[in-house]
Amino acid sequence: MNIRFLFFASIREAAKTRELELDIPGGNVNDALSHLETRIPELRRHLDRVQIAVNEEYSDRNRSLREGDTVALIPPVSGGKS
Amino acid sequence: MNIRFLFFASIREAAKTRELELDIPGGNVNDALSHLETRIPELRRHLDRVQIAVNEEYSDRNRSLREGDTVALIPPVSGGKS
Amino acid sequence: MIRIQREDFSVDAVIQALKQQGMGAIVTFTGIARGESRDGKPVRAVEWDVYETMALRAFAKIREDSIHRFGLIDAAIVHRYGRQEPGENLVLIAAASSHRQEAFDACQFMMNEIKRSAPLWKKEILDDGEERWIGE
Amino acid sequence: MIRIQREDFSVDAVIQALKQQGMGAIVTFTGIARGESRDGKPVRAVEWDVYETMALRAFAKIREDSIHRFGLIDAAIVHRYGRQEPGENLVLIAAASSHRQEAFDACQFMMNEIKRSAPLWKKEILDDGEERWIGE
Repeated sequence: MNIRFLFFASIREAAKTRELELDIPGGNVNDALSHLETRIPELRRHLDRVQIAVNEEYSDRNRSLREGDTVALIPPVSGGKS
Repeated sequence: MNIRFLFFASIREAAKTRELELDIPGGNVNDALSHLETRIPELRRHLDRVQIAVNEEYSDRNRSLREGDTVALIPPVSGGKS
Repeated sequence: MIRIQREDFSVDAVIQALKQQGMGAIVTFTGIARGESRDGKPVRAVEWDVYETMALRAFAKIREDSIHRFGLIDAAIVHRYGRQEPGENLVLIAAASSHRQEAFDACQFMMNEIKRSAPLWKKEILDDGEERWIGE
Repeated sequence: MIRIQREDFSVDAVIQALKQQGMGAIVTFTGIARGESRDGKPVRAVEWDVYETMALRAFAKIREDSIHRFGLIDAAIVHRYGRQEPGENLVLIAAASSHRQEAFDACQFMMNEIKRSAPLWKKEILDDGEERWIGE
């Protein structure tokens, strides 16, 4: 099934792209991330520190994915004081 | 000596003028206010609730006045929430 | 910046005038004429009386105290006098600092101090024609 | 009003857009690009990355929560993306209410919530060419 990945900030820079579509055999978010890090090894060291959003909703990594889902890798937000 | 009185808000409306110059024989603020209330009896009931400023500085009523002093009658400010 | 003026003000212009190196936060408070009194009566307009020279002096002191107390980079107070109808701007307070907490705290402090101590008086003119000085 | 935009904003225009009957107070927070980093290094510019659809949804929720929680009449969030140099506006929060305390509290709450939870990322570009994502 087709999954669309979105990358932001440092993750986008590591991936060298803002988005990527992968055709993977199915499974949950964790499975999809395994396929992703095979395709873009530079992301491996970032995967533990990102939050995941599926179709614009924060999600845990056991969530099953469906054809056409969008998986966003969300690094920590800037926080702090402005 | 010449004393210039200034009136604001409800005091101005009671006095029907914004300012008034009186030639009085001298003394302190209390003495000047006595002359003022003789001249404008409508102010009498207001005098207890005003603060006094002499030459733009808040002042007590025992302060001695000098030729040319400006005595402002300051009603309570609006306060409250906006 | 300290102003007592009849005409309306621009918040953008005041912010622009305050901007200096090192600023990260500007908090503004705009007071607006309300169409209803505290006791729920319709208000046609408000009118301000002001002891201008003393009020300018009070504003200057409040501004300087706030800059010192909260470590602001700059601050502004602009107050209108004359007559305003509901929806019109009355007063603008602006506090500018490196980080935002100080600007929020200072802006509130300045407005409280102005309300408490500056020689300005607001008259409400009600729809039924009644006029009353607020706070007296 | 909720906006994520590249171009600058006008505080006056946002205030004008919020104005409604019953308002007595509008508090705004403007965040400005600083020329110095937290650790004291000169900053040439900041650049924002944003997950726009999720950030708009987060802003809408923060705005609605704040209106409800503080009894606001209306509120606005405008955030720029792209690149800004020191002194340029970054973000505008506005809270409008009948009386001022609620507007101050809500404006701070909204900015804290945005910082805490909206998917926006700020990169500092230092004078020496170093680039770093803040908060990561």
